Amino acid sequence: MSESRRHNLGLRVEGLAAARGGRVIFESASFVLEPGATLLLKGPNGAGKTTLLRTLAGLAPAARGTAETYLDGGPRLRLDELPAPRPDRRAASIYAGHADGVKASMTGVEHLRFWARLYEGGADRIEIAAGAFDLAPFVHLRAGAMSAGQRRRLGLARLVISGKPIWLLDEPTAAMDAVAAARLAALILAHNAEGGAALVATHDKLPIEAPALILDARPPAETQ
Amino acid sequence: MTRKQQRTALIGAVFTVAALAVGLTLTALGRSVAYFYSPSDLAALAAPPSGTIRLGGLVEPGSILYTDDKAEVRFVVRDEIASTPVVYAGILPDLFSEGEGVVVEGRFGPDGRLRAAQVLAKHDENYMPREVAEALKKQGRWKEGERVGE
Amino acid sequence: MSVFDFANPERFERLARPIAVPTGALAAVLIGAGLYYGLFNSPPDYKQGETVRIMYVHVPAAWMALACYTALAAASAVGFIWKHPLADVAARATAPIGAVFTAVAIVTGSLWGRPMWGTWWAWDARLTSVLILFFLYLGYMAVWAAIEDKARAARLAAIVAIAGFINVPIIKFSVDWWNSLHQPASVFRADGPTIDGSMLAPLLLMALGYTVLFIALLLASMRNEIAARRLMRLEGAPGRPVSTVRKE
Amino acid sequence: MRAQLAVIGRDVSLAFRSGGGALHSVIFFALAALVFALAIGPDLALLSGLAAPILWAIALLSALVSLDRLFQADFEDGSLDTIVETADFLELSVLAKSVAHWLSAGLPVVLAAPAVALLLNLPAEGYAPLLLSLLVGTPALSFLGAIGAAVALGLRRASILVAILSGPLFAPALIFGVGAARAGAVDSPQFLPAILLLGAITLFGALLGPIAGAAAIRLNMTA
Repeated sequence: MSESRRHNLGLRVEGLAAARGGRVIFESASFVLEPGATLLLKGPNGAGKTTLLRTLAGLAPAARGTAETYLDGGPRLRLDELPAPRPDRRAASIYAGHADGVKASMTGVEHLRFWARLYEGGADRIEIAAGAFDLAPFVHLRAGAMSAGQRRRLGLARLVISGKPIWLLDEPTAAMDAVAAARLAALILAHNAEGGAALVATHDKLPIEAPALILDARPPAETQ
Repeated sequence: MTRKQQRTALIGAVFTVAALAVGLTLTALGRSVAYFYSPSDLAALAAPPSGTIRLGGLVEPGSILYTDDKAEVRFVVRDEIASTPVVYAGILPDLFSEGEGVVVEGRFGPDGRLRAAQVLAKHDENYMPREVAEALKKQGRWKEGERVGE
Repeated sequence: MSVFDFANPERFERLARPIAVPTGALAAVLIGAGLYYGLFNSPPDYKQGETVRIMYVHVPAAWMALACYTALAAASAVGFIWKHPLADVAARATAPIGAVFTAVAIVTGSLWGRPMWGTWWAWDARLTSVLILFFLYLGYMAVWAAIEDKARAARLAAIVAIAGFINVPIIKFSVDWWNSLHQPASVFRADGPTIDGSMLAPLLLMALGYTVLFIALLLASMRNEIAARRLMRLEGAPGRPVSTVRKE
Repeated sequence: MRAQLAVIGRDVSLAFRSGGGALHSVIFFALAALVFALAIGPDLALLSGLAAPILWAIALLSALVSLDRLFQADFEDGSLDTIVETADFLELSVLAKSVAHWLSAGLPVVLAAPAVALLLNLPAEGYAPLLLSLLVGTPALSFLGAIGAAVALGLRRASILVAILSGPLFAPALIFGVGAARAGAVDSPQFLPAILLLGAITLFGALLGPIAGAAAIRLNMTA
């Protein structure tokens, strides 16, 4: 285990199935997201990318199967014996979805401070986050006065503030220009270098080379 | 704190709040009086209450007096200790009679009489055919109004 | 698990089909007999006279109103905790039946209150708490109606039913605080019924009839619901996944 | 706990800035009083007798009108995800949201109540018991209202469903609130038991609301 790594937590998914509205979206999904690795999540609309990410984030229930975090090379600890915040899925991961998670009447600075308090002890990371997403030009504006791309960058700044090892990102490049997308790619790579892992649903807008997890929609003929 | 300790603390907090709620309820019940006034409740007050109140009790036998034009009826509602005079202009329910339970809603007039806006008869939980009631009366086992107005 | 497991409902259907019609017939016989004895072949009350006959319709309906809500909350708890689909179906089917019994209790109570108390309605403890019970039923049914995904609707409605059930004693207690115009219980009391045998018999007959009617309606409603879900399953084929997952 | 305090701080701060909910609740409260006063007409004595019950009823209604946004706003902009994933116990976060709702919709109404009571001709001796009963009882509305708000989360006709679900649960608080306000005004011995029971209802609501609300939110978070 390298000394320079901040994180060494991975995610092991076995036989995971999720259903929505009484319909099975996918089943027997098995893969490992290793510490320091990025996996791209690809597939057409409606294939279940969001469902998979939210299930992994602990925001939606799994129908079957398991998704467990593991400590790379470390001893296996019982979850209830670990100090809080506990390193199980929800505490170890951060999810950023289609919605930016920002309030129109709050300024960028207020958001960063709120997230620093919410994620407990991330106050020192506000500066780093603002730098990583180049928030300085608009950080004192209300979010309602920002452009869609600026709001998105502000929303994603909480990834850095949270200090969580596993990032679960759902179309993070939506509304972003090429410069911002390149910035995000660089940030993800830096996160990987620190031992952090990322699972990113994307439509090829993210300039990053990584193995892909593919969700294939079944052809209609096959669903019957 | 580990998660286990947090959970224990949380469960402790839940039980404390629940115990507090139960404690408040029991204290309140120990002090509570029925929520409509009985004649003795009213007698205990320094001055008759100003707003609309409800009064519950038995119609005192022999107290029902109609005015000459039958437009108004006066009667006295009483319990074991005190009595309250009532005046009412309106149609009385079928079950209204001497010795029976009533609930009167109204406000006190300047003469100290409760001016009823509504008179409701309260009937008891005894159901029996007429013959049975008469037989009971004959045998001296009749308990007139005993449970009424409790 | 949000996909319905149909093993149990199928066993239910095998059990329910043969008894559905006999239960309905038995309910009709019991209620018919209860009404005959209650309305034509029982004595008038010594004080209330003929009006007392409303009791035979009113009192058992009020009992059923409470019993149905208890059943609803119990089925909801089973459905919520053990995710038993049949319990969800039973809870959903119970609600409208309970609501109708509650409505019958309220309407007949109002008809009885007019001649006896002198008013159609009084904001008295018993009346108010039964009215609130009626609104609890309506709220439960509104949740089912509002949510498209029936698996989720079942669990959310269960939360509403259980929260309502925990609140029922509090609601009851709070309105009791107003004190009651309504007479105390006549049948279920520690010192024995205060109702004459000649009147108690038709009352209990009606109560039994209502209970059997409840069972008959419940079975019919549950069979309908299960059939509808099976149909939906055939059309929507939820058993097959939409996507497959592979790693490149 | 720090996460929950952060949520309370954010919600209250949002409610008190322009376009926030706090002012709306107070305006609705005053407007509802106006509606009652107009409907009752110029009989000041009648209005005076009804002032305490009217104030309680409109306090309940103004809590109700803001409840459907309790989780909905966070649900729509994605910040509910953030709140859920930082909560060790979602129940505590629902409790925090309820507390914030009371601070930003309940407390302003309680503070506005004396001014509105003046318009309704509440007798002088009625103010103290009315305010005390509102202070003790209105938190129960925010706690128990969280159940309906969580169940109706994400639905198009959420506000009416929240009202239907919350109405029966609010009944005890209303009964004891009005009871305490009226009994206190005439120095009746009923005042103390009524206010104690009101306190018990608020404490009970602080348990039931978060537990049931969190269960409903977990179900409704499924995308």
